[in-house]
Amino acid sequence: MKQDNKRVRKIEKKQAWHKFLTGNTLMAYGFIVPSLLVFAVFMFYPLLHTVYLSFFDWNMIKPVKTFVGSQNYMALLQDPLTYTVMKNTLAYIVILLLLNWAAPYLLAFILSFVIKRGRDFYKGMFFLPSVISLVVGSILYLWILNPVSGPVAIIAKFFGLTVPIWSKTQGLIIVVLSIITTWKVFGYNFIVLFGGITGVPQEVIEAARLDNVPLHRIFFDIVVPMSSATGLYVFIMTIVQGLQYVFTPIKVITQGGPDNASSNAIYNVYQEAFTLYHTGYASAFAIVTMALFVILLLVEFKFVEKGIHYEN
Amino acid sequence: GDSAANGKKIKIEYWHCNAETQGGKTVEQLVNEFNAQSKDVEVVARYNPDMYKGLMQNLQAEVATGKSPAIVQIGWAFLDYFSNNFSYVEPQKVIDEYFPEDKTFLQDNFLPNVLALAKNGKGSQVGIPYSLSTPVLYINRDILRQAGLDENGPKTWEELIVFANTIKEKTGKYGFYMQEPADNWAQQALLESNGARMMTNGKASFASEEGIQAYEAYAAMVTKTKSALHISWGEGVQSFIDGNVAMLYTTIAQRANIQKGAAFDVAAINSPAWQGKPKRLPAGGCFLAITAKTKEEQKAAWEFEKFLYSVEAMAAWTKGTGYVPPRKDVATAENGLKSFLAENKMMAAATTQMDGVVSWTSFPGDAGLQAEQLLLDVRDRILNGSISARDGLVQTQTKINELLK
Amino acid sequence: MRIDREIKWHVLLCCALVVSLAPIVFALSSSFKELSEAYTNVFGLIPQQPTLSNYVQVFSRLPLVQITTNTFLIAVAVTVFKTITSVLAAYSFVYFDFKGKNVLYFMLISTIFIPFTVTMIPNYLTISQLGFRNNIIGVILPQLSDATGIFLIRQAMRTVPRSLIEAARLDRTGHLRILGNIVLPLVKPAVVSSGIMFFINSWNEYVWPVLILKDKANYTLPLALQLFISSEGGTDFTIAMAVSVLTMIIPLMLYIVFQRYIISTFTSSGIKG
Amino acid sequence: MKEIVFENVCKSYGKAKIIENLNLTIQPGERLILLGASGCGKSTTLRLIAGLEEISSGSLYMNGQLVNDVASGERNVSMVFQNYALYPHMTVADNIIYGLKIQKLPKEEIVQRLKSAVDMLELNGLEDRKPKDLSGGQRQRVALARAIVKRSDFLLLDEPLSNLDAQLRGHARKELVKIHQTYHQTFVYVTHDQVEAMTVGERIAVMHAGRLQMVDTPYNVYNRPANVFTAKFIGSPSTNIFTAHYADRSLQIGRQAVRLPEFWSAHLGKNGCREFYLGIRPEHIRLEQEKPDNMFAGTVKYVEEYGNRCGVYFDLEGHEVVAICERTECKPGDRVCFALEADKIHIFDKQSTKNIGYPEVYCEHFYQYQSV
Amino acid sequence: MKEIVFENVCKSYGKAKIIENLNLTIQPGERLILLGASGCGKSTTLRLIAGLEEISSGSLYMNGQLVNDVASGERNVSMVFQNYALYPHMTVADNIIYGLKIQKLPKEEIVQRLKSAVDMLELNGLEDRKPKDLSGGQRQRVALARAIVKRSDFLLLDEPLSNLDAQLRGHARKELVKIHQTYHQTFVYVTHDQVEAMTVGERIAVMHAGRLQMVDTPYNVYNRPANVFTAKFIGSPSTNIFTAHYADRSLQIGRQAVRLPEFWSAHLGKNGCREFYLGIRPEHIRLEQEKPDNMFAGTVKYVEEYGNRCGVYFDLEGHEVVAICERTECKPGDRVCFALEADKIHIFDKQSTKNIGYPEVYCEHFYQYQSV
Ligand SMILES: Nc1ncnc2c1ncn2[C@@H]1O[C@H](COP(=O)(O)OP(=O)(O)OP(=O)(O)O)[C@@H](O)[C@H]1O
Ligand SMILES: Nc1ncnc2c1ncn2[C@@H]1O[C@H](COP(=O)(O)OP(=O)(O)OP(=O)(O)O)[C@@H](O)[C@H]1O
Ligand SMILES: O=P(O)(O)OC[C@H](O)CO
Ligand SMILES: [Mg+2]
Ligand SMILES: [Mg+2]
Repeated sequence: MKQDNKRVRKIEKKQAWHKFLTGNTLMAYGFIVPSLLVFAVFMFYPLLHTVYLSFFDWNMIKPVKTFVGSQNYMALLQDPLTYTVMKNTLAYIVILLLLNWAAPYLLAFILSFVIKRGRDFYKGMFFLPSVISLVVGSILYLWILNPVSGPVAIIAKFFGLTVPIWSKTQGLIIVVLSIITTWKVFGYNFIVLFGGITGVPQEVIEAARLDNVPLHRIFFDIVVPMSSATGLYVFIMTIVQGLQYVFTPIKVITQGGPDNASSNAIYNVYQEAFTLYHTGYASAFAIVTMALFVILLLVEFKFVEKGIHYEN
Repeated sequence: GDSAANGKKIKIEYWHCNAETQGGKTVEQLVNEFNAQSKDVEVVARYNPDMYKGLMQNLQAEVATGKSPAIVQIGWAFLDYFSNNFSYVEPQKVIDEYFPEDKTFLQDNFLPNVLALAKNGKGSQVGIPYSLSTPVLYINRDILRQAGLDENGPKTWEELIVFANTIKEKTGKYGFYMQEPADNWAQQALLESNGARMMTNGKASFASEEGIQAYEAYAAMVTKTKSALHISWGEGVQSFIDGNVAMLYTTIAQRANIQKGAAFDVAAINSPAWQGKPKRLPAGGCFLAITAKTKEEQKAAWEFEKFLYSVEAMAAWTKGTGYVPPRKDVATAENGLKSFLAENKMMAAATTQMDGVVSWTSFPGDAGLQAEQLLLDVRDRILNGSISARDGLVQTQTKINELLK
Repeated sequence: MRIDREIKWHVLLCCALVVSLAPIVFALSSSFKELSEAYTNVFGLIPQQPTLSNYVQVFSRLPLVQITTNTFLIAVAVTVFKTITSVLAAYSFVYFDFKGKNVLYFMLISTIFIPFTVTMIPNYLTISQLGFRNNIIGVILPQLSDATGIFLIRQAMRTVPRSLIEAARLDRTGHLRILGNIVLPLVKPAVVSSGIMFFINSWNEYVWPVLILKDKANYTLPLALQLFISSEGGTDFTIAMAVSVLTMIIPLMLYIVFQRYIISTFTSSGIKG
Repeated sequence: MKEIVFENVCKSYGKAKIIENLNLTIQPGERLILLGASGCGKSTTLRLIAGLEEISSGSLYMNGQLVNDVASGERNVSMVFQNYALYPHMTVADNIIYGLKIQKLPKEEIVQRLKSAVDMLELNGLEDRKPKDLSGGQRQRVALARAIVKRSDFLLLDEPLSNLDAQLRGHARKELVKIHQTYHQTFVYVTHDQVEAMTVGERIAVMHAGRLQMVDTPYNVYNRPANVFTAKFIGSPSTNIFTAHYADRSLQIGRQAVRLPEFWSAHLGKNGCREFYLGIRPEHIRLEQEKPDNMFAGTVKYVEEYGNRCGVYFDLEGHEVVAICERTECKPGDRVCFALEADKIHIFDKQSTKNIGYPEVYCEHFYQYQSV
Repeated sequence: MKEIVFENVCKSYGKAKIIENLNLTIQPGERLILLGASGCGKSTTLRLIAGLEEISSGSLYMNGQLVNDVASGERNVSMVFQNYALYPHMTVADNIIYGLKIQKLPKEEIVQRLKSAVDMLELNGLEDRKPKDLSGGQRQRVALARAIVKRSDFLLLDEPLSNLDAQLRGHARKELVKIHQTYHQTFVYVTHDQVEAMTVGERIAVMHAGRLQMVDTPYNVYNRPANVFTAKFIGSPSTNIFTAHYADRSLQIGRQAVRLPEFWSAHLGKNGCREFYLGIRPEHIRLEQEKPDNMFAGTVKYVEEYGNRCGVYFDLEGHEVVAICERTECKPGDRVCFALEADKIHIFDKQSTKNIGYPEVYCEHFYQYQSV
């Protein structure tokens, strides 16, 4: 009943804008066409191509593609590696969300509402590493974090600690690769979230301050909901782009090892396609990965969007 | 050909993966020299990052568009995959067809066992060996002395194990690191020198007793005595160079890098053998394959290859890269490497063990690359201690043989 | 004073800063060391024997000006195109109503999830057919299909207070002007951060140019960096650092030059006044 | 021209009906005041005129043309939004002239209009500030300035002066009337200030819960309220309303009775009223201390001081009644009396709460009584 | 307790001095009204008390404690923001009780306080709406409710009723006073509504351009304005101020002169006043049509109708003077006269514009005259 009411209200509210919105269908399409063109050629077409390839056994150069139906998909479902990779992927997602979404969100909050001095300085500085390529970052970190002789190991030794050989340690490797990725992504996410948070009117925060709302509640009860449009963006991008970004350190540092402990869905597609030349299988894997994400996106559209504070 | 008649040089592409730190400069220098002296051929060298694997990827994409370069460097591990999937011409065929004067060039200048390295399972001479490397043992003499060991290093694996353990005990530093890139090259040397064979009659056979024992000994250093380091290649080399690891088992191609970086008394010695057994050292590096399609290009390709395999060019190549020349005579010739080798003691470690060179196993068929990957995976598991060398090798061998069916 | 209450935050933030900036400093200082010093004097911020040889070597081996120009041209073209089209598309998705809008949006956004490896080979074929191999246009084109900007800018546009648009509508303001005069200034943080991301990503893009670019003269900086990284020959760390510093320097300089503008963009608080 | 006609206009948000069947003609060039309790639909009505909300049913004509489907921009309307809706990224000056720039007016014209608006609303010196650096009243004035400079045919003002001090408000009010006299725009003006309503308005429309209650001149709305709601709503303190009876030519409140003049008796008799609501404005109750005949008497409960006047609250037969006096010596507990002033009382039907009308003697004033 | 003391407080934004050297003691539990023109610094003053702005110099004490560096949350203050500052993503109910939840009050207590605030401000039925689905006045009431439920020691209200209709405003005003009488909070209340100032305020502080002009009881602020600004600012229409002369025991305006009572003559003589500003409130000018002696005379210019009263604007020796009458038959061009009521005139020094004070006879009223 209430739900119903809300929906009707929403529809009516929409109607109010209807004329303004629909008056210019031609313009509406006109605005989208440039994007659409490049997407059609460089995204949708290749995607369809990949879907097509996923039904074949092929290695990209053999003159004949062998049609194998859903065999690639079946194989993928039966391969224990698939589940390892998916588990790793999930682990990456969780860690990246913590480091690249939650943490910069907090920092953006601290810089906008908690401290008054030195904001611009911090903003500039925290952003810096994000201009640097991950290839460079990976090389650097491979040195810095070298558990035998890197600076970190030397410092640790000074305190009587030994650094585990992370590059060959299950679990830890995911954490370290995520940290390396974080080094690059953090600053950017931070700046985007900061942009979102600046949209929260100062007065509203002041109102909460007066109520002696503790900082963490201000953050969770007010700032996050009110900047949720941007928050959502960074959330999704952290998952999607994060996984693509981690690709670089994986490739430079571990090549998916040890024993696939650092491989994720994206790297595995690459590995299958360009190291093992299982083009069909890799395509199927890519499609499945994408499908999983799209389901995630659908869930988001269906459920999360309702909780987001939008004006339009 | 026609183009020559027109006064226009025919342009061919030479694909290599020699980074600046690994002979890139020499490639450029050789290509320039060749272009300067050739009347009708112009070579364009194209660098491909990420080694032979990266080159392979790019080649794959290139061929998919229907084009291909004229000459490519193919890593030994890709011998089988390349010959199965790409079209190439055997060099002798080009020679026979257009250059009768060079008919015996290959025979005359290459040892049969070296030439055989570039033969695939079906016996086709896919290309000509170009870069040849073998694994050698780099030692930090300072640490050896500190640990009271023979500063000339171990001769056998058994000795090496003792050395490593002693170093660990005496200095607290790691005794040994064996390279762990995304291939099993060094591990193959270890196993096969103990009498195991990676492959016998087209089937994986590394999990023989000899193979298992060798691997167990190696794994024990990592997991039991902790005298050997299990870490990625780059980190391992870094740790050797900055003096945290006493002995490094890796390719001779790293020589320049190590020599430049190491601030201690460094030496390279022959790869150790197992007590009383012959060494079998897989050849690293690459061969050159001709992928040119048209007659003109194939002809031009040979002209360039012939230049590359000249004594002077080979010598330059060794100087620039540390690879061992695959061709006869280069080491001893005055215009070859004579003086260079005399000065460069570290190089000797590789040149003096060429008799032990065998081909680097490349598993046949479409699943070959995956088989190699399985071996990598099990290496991590064994060295992590999560599986015994025996179980790991046996299981993996079974799996690979399934795949190869 | 109030600063006392802040001090613990400052300590925390500064620690975090040290950690995040250390690698950059490390890279910079290593690039002025000899290789052997890089190994032995890891901590020395200031090299004991400072040397320019790494840079000299890089410059003598590579047409760096050309390479930098290429990288810059590519990044600028990609940034400009993507920023403009993203803003337009986002505006259309928020402020217009048309058939298939949601489906279309969903389709575009879904592409964010496509692993780049999926599109690599087909795009390589397309680019070859178009004749843009070994050409920076070939590097640019596929990078243009990227929905992240549309996503971010649309999210931002959805938070622009409706009453402002209404006020503008009363003035008979056309869509282009509403976009330019009202919406754009208000979503500037999102647009600027998209632009920055476009630039940085394109600047550092590596996998694709490797496939497309063959001649050194056409190289981009990340490709040039690869020239000094080799697993087998070993990576010449100090030279790699010198190239790394060179690849960072332009984005860093651009950032420093525009920092004031960028930061102020993100400070124009009280959008909802 | 410049006329606005609502024909059976309804507006709902979901199930909630906000405007119910509105029929109203706003004359070209008139200044119409919209009055009504908070939340009754005033802003919504303005937004319908502006075309910012779509009409749920019915027709809206402007300039004689059906505008249900005409876009806001084409209605030639300017509006002061209740919450200002200033462009936060533009300076005060830019906010004000943005609409003019859109219209591509000549530079000098724009500068001149800006100057006159800034002067009129005392915004000098603030031209280069951003809205967030302004006080509440300053923001409101910018919003007003922005609407004024456009000189549109229709000017919709949603409580445009609510955050201004009395002086400035008085000043702005006068200026608005001046502007109107120059450009003869049609004003629709929402306010809660009675003085504003009376001084600016040529007619007043009183709304209640989405329904129009009365549309008439300020004089009539005040002196001849069409129903109890209007009577109570206009004026502060509010009109005293109490149940009264008519019997024996007398008006009875509780146990007290006061004789009515003949014409009232006749009028009530004619209308057959026996029990009804009686309305008397506080300012029409003249309190006296001693009680002659024919007066109601009550006991003072408390006195409110308004600065220049004061309100005496007293109990009359259980009803709390308030009277406004210039100055009083009353104290709580005092006894006070008042007579009925025959031309200052209002009788409302008990059922419909509508005004039953006045005896003919008073009808000369009551020229255009219009109940809706 | 609950006392607020400003000691030489200054506040500037950049170069602009907003508050200049404010010295003011707000008594514990008193209801102080802040009055002043738009942009004079009222909101800023509240924000200083709330700790939302940092004091540029000087000291602020609350509860006897120096609070310059005490965080807002620790000052036990609630505030109604001029622009409401509602949480847009929370429902009305959540907005109101959010602060209580933070205080971890028991559930029942919260529910009960919510209910009473909702009832008091007539927000029933809106509890589940989001702010953007409310009318302007409804939003304001939510903001008020949010501040009230907290029952803090200090309640700061920044024009809390400006968007409400007169009825609701009257009602809310009374409820606020009731709340105050129950909890004895210290109120600081910004309003532009004179009736509100007079009825809610126990004392009124008048500000002008960042400077305090006068702090006193409503009665004194109205009847004994400390300076010309206060006299003109309080009351609408504004106090008539014109230059007058004293000579021959008479008060002269232009060519007209009226004899003053003895005590005024003495007072003016004592103060050596010859030329000064004379202030008379419009409601203290009783117009008459015929001119006896000792009266000023002028010509009616126009008449403004305020519903229950009207303003007659007439020309007196070149000054525009306004008088408020209950009802008038005056037309423009009519001649009108008025006498000086000796206890209703104010004399201000020409230089300082300060009130020179009153003859002793009036001083009983004038118990706490305090000029700042
Ligand atoms: N951030 C700022 N920068 C500069 N000046 C400001 C800033 N904020 C406010 N002001 C100025 O300070 C003065 C006082 O503002 P304040 O909000 O206290 O006024 P106010 O008395 O509440 O007025 P109103 O009745 O209009 O709300 C105003 O003139 C305003 O323009
Ligand atoms: N989006 C909405 N959804 C549901 N109800 C709404 C919405 N917007 C407004 N209302 C309701 O419509 C009614 C009329 O609102 P409107 O803004 O027209 O009131 P108003 O007369 O201007 O009041 P005020 O004097 O308080 O500004 C209010 O009761 C309000 O709660
Ligand atoms: O000798 P290289 O350089 O071919 O290296 C052999 C390595 O094992 C290849 O990874
Ligand atoms: Mg409203
Ligand atoms: Mg204010």
